[in-house]
Amino acid sequence: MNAPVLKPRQPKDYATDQEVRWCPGCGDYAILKAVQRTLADIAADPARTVFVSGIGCAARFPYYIETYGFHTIHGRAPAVATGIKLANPELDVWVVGGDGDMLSIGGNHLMHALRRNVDLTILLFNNEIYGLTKGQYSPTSRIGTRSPSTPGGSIDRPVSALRLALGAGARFVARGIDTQQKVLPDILKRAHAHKGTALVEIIQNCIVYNDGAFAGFTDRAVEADAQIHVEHGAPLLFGKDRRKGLRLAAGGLAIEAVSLDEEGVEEGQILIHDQTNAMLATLLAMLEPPMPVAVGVLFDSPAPTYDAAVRAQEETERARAGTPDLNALLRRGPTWTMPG
Amino acid sequence: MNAPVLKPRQPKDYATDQEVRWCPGCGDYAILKAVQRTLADIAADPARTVFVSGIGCAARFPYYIETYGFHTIHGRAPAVATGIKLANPELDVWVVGGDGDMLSIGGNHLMHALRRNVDLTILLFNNEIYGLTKGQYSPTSRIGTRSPSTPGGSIDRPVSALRLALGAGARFVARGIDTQQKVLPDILKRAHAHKGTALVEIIQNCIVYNDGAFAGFTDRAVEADAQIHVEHGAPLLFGKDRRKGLRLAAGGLAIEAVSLDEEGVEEGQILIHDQTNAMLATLLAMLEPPMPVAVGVLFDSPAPTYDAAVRAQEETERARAGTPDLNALLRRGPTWTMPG
Amino acid sequence: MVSVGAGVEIAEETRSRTSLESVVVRFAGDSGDGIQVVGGRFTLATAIGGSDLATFPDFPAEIRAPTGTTFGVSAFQINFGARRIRTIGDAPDVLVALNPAALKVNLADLPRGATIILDGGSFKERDLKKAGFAGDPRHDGTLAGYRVVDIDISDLTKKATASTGLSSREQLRCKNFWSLGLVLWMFDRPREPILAWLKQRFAKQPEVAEANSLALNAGHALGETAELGPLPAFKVGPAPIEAGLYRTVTGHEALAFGLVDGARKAGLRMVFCSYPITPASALLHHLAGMKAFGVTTFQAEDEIAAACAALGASYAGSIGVTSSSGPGIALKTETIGLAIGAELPLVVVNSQRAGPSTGMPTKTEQSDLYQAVFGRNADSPLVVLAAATPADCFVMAREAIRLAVHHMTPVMLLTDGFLANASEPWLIPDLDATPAFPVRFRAEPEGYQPFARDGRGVRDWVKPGTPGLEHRIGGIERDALSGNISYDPANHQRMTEARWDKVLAVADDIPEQEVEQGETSGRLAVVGWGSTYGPIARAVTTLRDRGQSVSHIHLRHLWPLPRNLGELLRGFEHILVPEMNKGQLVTILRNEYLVPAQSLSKVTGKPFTIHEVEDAMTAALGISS
Amino acid sequence: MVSVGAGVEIAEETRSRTSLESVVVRFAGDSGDGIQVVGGRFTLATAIGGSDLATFPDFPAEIRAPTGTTFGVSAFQINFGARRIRTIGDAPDVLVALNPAALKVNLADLPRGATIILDGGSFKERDLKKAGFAGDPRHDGTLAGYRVVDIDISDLTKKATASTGLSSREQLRCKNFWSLGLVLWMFDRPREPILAWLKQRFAKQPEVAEANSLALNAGHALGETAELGPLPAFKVGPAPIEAGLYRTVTGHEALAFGLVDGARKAGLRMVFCSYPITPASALLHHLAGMKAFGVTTFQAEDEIAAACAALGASYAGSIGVTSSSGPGIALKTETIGLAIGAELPLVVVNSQRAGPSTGMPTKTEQSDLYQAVFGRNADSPLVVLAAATPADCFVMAREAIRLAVHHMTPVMLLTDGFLANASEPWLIPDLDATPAFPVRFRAEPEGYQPFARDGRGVRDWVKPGTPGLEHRIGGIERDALSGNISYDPANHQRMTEARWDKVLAVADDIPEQEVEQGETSGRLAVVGWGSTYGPIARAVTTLRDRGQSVSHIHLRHLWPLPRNLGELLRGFEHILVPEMNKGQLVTILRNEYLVPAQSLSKVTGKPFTIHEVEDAMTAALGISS
Ligand SMILES: Cc1ncc(C[n+]2csc(CCOP(=O)(O)OP(=O)(O)O)c2C)c(N)n1
Ligand SMILES: Cc1ncc(C[n+]2csc(CCOP(=O)(O)OP(=O)(O)O)c2C)c(N)n1
Ligand code: SF4
Ligand code: SF4
Ligand SMILES: [Mg+2]
Ligand SMILES: [Mg+2]
Repeated sequence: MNAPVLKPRQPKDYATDQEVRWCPGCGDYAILKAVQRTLADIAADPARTVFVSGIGCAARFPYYIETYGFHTIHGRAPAVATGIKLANPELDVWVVGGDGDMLSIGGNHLMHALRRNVDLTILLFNNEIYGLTKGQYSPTSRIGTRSPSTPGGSIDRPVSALRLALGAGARFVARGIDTQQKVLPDILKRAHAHKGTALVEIIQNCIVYNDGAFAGFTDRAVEADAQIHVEHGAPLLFGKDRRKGLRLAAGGLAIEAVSLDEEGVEEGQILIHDQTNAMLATLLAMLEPPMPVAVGVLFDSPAPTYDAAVRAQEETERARAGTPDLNALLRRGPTWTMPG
Repeated sequence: MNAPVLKPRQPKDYATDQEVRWCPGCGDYAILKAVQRTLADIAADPARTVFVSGIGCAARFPYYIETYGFHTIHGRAPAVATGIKLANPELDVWVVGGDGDMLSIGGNHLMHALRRNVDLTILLFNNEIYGLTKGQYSPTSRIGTRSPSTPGGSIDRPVSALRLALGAGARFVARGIDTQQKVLPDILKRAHAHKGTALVEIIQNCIVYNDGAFAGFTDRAVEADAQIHVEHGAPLLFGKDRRKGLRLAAGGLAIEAVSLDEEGVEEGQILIHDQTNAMLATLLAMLEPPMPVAVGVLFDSPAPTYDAAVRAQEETERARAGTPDLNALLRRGPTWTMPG
Repeated sequence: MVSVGAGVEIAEETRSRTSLESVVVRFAGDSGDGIQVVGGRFTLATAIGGSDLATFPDFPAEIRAPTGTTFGVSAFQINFGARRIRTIGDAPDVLVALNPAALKVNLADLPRGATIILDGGSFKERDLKKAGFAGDPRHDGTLAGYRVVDIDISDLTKKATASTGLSSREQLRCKNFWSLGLVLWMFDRPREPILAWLKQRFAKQPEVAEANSLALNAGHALGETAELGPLPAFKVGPAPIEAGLYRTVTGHEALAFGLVDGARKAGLRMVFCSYPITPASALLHHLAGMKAFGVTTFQAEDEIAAACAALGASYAGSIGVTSSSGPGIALKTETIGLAIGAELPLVVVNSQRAGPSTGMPTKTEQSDLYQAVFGRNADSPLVVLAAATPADCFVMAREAIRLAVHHMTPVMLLTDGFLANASEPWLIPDLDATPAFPVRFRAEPEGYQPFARDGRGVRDWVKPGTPGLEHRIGGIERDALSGNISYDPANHQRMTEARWDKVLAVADDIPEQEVEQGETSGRLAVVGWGSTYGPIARAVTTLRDRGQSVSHIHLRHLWPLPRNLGELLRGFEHILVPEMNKGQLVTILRNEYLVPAQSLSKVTGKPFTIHEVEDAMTAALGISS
Repeated sequence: MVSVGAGVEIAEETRSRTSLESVVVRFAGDSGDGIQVVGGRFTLATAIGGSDLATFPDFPAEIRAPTGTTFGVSAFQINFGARRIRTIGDAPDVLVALNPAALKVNLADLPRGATIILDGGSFKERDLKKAGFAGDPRHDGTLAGYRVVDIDISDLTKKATASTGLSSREQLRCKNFWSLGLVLWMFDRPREPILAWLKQRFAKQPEVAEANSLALNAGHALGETAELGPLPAFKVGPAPIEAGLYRTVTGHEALAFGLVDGARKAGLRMVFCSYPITPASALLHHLAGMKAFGVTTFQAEDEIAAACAALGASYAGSIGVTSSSGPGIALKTETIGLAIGAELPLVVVNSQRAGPSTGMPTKTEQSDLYQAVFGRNADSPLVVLAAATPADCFVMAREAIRLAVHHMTPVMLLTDGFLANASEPWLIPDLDATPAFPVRFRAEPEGYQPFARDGRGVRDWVKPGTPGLEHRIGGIERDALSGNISYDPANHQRMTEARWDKVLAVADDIPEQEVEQGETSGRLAVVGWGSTYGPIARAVTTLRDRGQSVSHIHLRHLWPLPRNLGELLRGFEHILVPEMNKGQLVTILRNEYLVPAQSLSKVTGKPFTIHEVEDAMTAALGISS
């Protein structure tokens, strides 16, 4: 393994010569910026970095990142990425896709990548809609979503990407928001630093087909009360003056939002975020308005990665077998000689 | 809807003329018996009952049940079953498959059926192995499983069917054990009574390829201490004399097993099972040896079903549109007459 | 005198204008310019005038590209005439370009001599640069040889709408209707139906209706007064088309109507299961709006689930329909195999697009014929149909359901990106005039054998829920009677042949092949399928007009082939098969009939032009073109 | 004198026995009877005797059926002889039936006059009933016309092994070796290697080794002493086969070795990604045991993920290989389309089985040729190869890797359920004697264009990780040089043709078609592919021996076809194409060459017999069979 050449890099070093073709005002632009900033900050070696994606607006991402890139087929990016890591675990592999790509057609591959814990950084752009195919509802769309395929409103209950991921045994889940250019790169850096599958759900505004879907918690006016930024070891506080917080609900196994100004509420009751607690992460993942939406690293508890274990097993095998000699292997077991 | 004809039925009324072709001693026989008993107990109308399955040893099930049956393709039974319910919501649709069928190739369909809450009773026979294809490890196989495809032992972390289902938003999850002929039919009846997708994981011994995989908690000698049978409203007690129980662990977001005979443990601390609490269900689903394995209905919290909502929406539409007249529809909007 | 749907009557004008047999007009502008809207309105005005016509919208591949860029250009083409119109026209005679990018993108398609109507007001330096022009094409010779009508449409629109009190940006949004007004004048088409439509459409925003009307009238007035010097003015008379009530219809609208009518005629609920994909999604959208007609629509988690759910619906006694485009159809093939094995009806609509893989989703191609006929594991015959024109989609969709339910077989119906979006006038059929083809579900338990066959080789369809007919079916080989699992060698041979013969026997239930134009034998047969219908038909007419012995044979039933096709083809010296693929139908014809059919292949994502077909025909005939 | 692998020397016997040119023996019994084990041991003993041979195991479809049932019967057939053996034999000359069910199931295949060795001890009433016999076939005339050797093998086995102290059930388990002993005697085959093997195999259970050895010797002794009256005894001499070191190999073992050798010769790590499915799984199993050889194996969550992971591996610079059977291949087709579009190497192995849908997983068929050549959306050419025999799997697997990596294309390699499990003697190649074909990855940034092509139309392969060559590829149509997304019509035409031509150009890199047997022109060519090789070869030999002008042409490269094939075929009056499908290769030949090739179709899940091919040949020639 060659150590990456560490020279100072700029976000623009990671921009390709391709014209970026998302709709003007699309949240994807902001995410692109945050990723390019992240790559610069970690001084990613373009030669050893690969962006893999499925199909969708989000999935066009690799064409705009000056590294290796593979724009594959709808829903299959985690599977392709797994193969890349099996062939060469030293590559730094990022996977990008939308909510349709990763949770509808590709839900199973995502789940199995998480379960196996392949060392991938997965960015799921959740705009709660199918952008590229012109606005049909997606598995994250809320009930009642009117779309070309649901003119009377959708009726199926949406899935929560992060709750599902935790259910599948994910070891790292985080949530970021497209426009938060201060916060998002830090989350991405944390995801990248995690060995194993790291899933980041990025809330992304589709200005054309689902504009304002997240306004309820992303609007400047409400965000302080409508978001809770979680940090390991810090109390789960939110609100403009951080006078609100989360505490254990009576009976346990649940959390509730309280105001420190309420009668009977004390600072000491406020939960401290523990990123290694899967139950807490699940509860945080499930918070939705009117509860504050959790942003940041909800869960980070590394486990052995699949790709490393595969290689380790192969090494053991090689050590046991000695120099591999195929000619000899063919001749092992019963053979006989014909005199002709 | 015709009311089902209620005449007393026997389990054997639900047996077909087909020779049952599982390996002698396979746990599937016991499950077949329990299902036939269940059908008799609920006096299921064979004409209105459909068993749908994928492919695998488990999936041969429909051939042995004297109702309508459709043995489809690997992993897709939940999707086929969804279509059946869309066509005719009055059919009573059961879905049967193995851990490979439902969690490997079919994981996504299972997840989406659960999310949508289609009114299906899904039986997942978990033998932690691929039986029909002769013994490869499955997504539920434990790390280190030696199988034809993993001669050096498997390295990927298994998925928990029930935890995953809860992550996907399941409204009913339960666990049963093949050999428990007293317990299993009751669980199946509960699952069947639940409106919406009901998932029952049935622990099943594959005598040929994975014999004894569950002996650690199913053997007569250990079962009392190694299983906890949960019942809504009853304390979570287990052990031969029910002197062991589950209580909230310190911090409030976890549970622990305790003995009532221990110092400082009181009956009042023992958790009461609440089948409507998804967090408790998740914690129960995750219990594995040396903790007692949870058996029974872990979660049951009905929500509107997809198929009913679909029909309701169609009814609304029809009511709004009046008598549907396609000839008129074609003539709606701009038209003109050519004199020829 | 022609009368308009809502009872409007339009007086024929009698001014002197250049008479045209047919003309091709293309509107082009930025995605935000409302090109498709005016295209649609112009189409209607043209139709009301009695012309025959064909139209095609050309959306950008991007959802909404930055304003003024070439990849953000949206266009709408119409070919209309006083004769039968078969194609959208090889090249525009008139281009309306609302910004420089629209000019840039479309110029290459424009033959010298064509008329270009420009919004000169949008040719600012920044706009030109965005469009990739080095200089101003109006002044640097780029447009030499064209008839250029350079008007500051932006400015005139603003002036025309100033009275409305709308913002300047909102005023500018009306420039599409200003242009439409001018074009209406050029072709002597009525404004009234459009003014009426605007009122209705913007009933809740009367100021918008007003502004657009003002713009429309202003554009029209400019033509009349011709401040710029005389403008070209044409007259395109009514075409000799059948009498009756007409509407325009796109292929995907027609598909939706045809499927609903088919299900109705079969007496079945339809369960339509799909997963969005370009260009197939529109069918899902149309049907999702038709819930009142006994249609259930289901947006599945992927194409496999969509196909499986549709098959489940058919199993349960509805007609299951699934729809996708090539890559999605690829995912459905395993399920289609199950439908073949279980012998259940299923309709699979493939709106083909350019491939392989994701390919060019917004561009047309007809390269999935191999996939349709051969693209499954094992000996897996099914019925393959293809629609020829937008309106034909209606007929073939109904036909697909008829054959599926009466032969207990999956049917693959091929359309393509062109058919999906193109539109043409449609003589609205009286649905009650076509006979119904109701399905008879078996209900008698007596002697029921799930895989017993009737004389046509077709097994009974049984609805779960029927007492006494409980049975099991599946994907493992089935006993030829009971349907239970059978590994018996002779049974597999018998069942393989039964599946094969059953599909071949569909040939008894479809019309013999007719010759579209020309004699039933001769020097050259041009054999087409799908959306190549238009250019082939027109090219054959042209060569027949030149006295050549050529015929046009168009296949709608691609598998099984019509019984008489082999004999028919053997009557021709040369057989030319134009396809928007590398030669797929030609493979099937050569194999079936050992005739030396030759391929004419085009894979640019665009339909054949008439000239391309003509050239290949003259080459085959050995004459000069 | 022949020498055995481990240095054992065997003296040739010289007793007088009926000499046979070749003979077919089938062992049959309950799944639990250890039939496959004795089949394997007998094969080795036969091979050591210098005979040529072919074998085929016939497992029950059920994992482990109840004892004594017909559907629980396991069988093993061997054809061996003093001449080249090409098939497993049309019908057994000798059947060893260890229980009534085994007799019941196999009787239909047995020609009158054949020898049946029965374990009379297992013909109790209960056993007979379980097997579905009404009476005792030994006494009710059922076996009239056969040479029946009715021995209470159960009892004799127990007696022979009584001294071991094993339980009676364990003793009985040795009856397979008792029978083997008798058959060894019948065919004059050595016991020593088997006794040695037993010692080694049961090193940790010496009493089991001992018991089986005792049984083996007892069976053999019974032959010698012939307590039952004289037993048939034969002599099958050594076959005229090439000198050298041999082993037996099944098709799937050979595949595994060939893939590993191919990757080695290409200088690449192999990443093998699969999802279990019958009969393909064995390849996964073999390779999973070869991790030390630079092989990574990955059991994916489904076939789509397996194909995608393999493609990802190829993208990353390994050779990605994926393997399945028909229904699984159906699921991979979308991904294969991506490989075609991205122009990456990928090897796809299809172990065909009877279909459609789940079909008969354990039965053979070669009905996925359409799927291989045509079974994708769009114009999606790839290379298709097929192995002819178990040993040929080795060669063709290596060839698949060579063509994939040197032409940057997916290669589909077809085998089938028969080849997968059948075995034959294999002259073990010296792997170092075959030249390597190392891949050269591009590393020079200078002038790099991801889709620039060399003279053969092949683009460069670049390993991610290489500095300065960062680039993007994908499934949307790629610019002919940069690989960036392009919707340009001319570019799509160019790229479609480039993909087409690149695959056709593979014909320059494969051998011209040779004639397997016979002249290069004549009255009848029998054209085969895949596992029909054996019966066709033998049938052609027979008819040539009868003086007929017939030739055997066997295709290993199915797409593109060898350059000279058309010319070759045109040299024959008749062309007969036997296939275990409804006629798929015949479609391709008729289309490509317009030759009147005729199909001989068989779809019973079983290979052709020699006679079936012979009969079709004589019919084609118009002579009596
Ligand atoms: C196999 C297949 N099915 C369907 C499609 C069509 N398709 C492309 S992107 C997409 C969904 C896009 O939604 P999402 O993944 O949420 O991405 P977004 O565009 O919103 O970023 C679909 C259905 C396809 N390209 N391939
Ligand atoms: C598309 C497809 N892939 C693979 C298979 C092969 N296959 C049949 S069953 C099975 C898995 C069986 O395991 P499981 O679902 O756990 O059922 P079990 O046999 O253990 O009851 C597999 C891989 C198939 N039939 N079809
Ligand atoms: S459609 Fe939505 S997600 Fe796609 S580029 Fe446009 S704004 Fe972004
Ligand atoms: S293989 Fe296992 S699961 Fe399958 S029938 Fe046999 S014992 Fe049961
Ligand atoms: Mg989205
Ligand atoms: Mg299993």
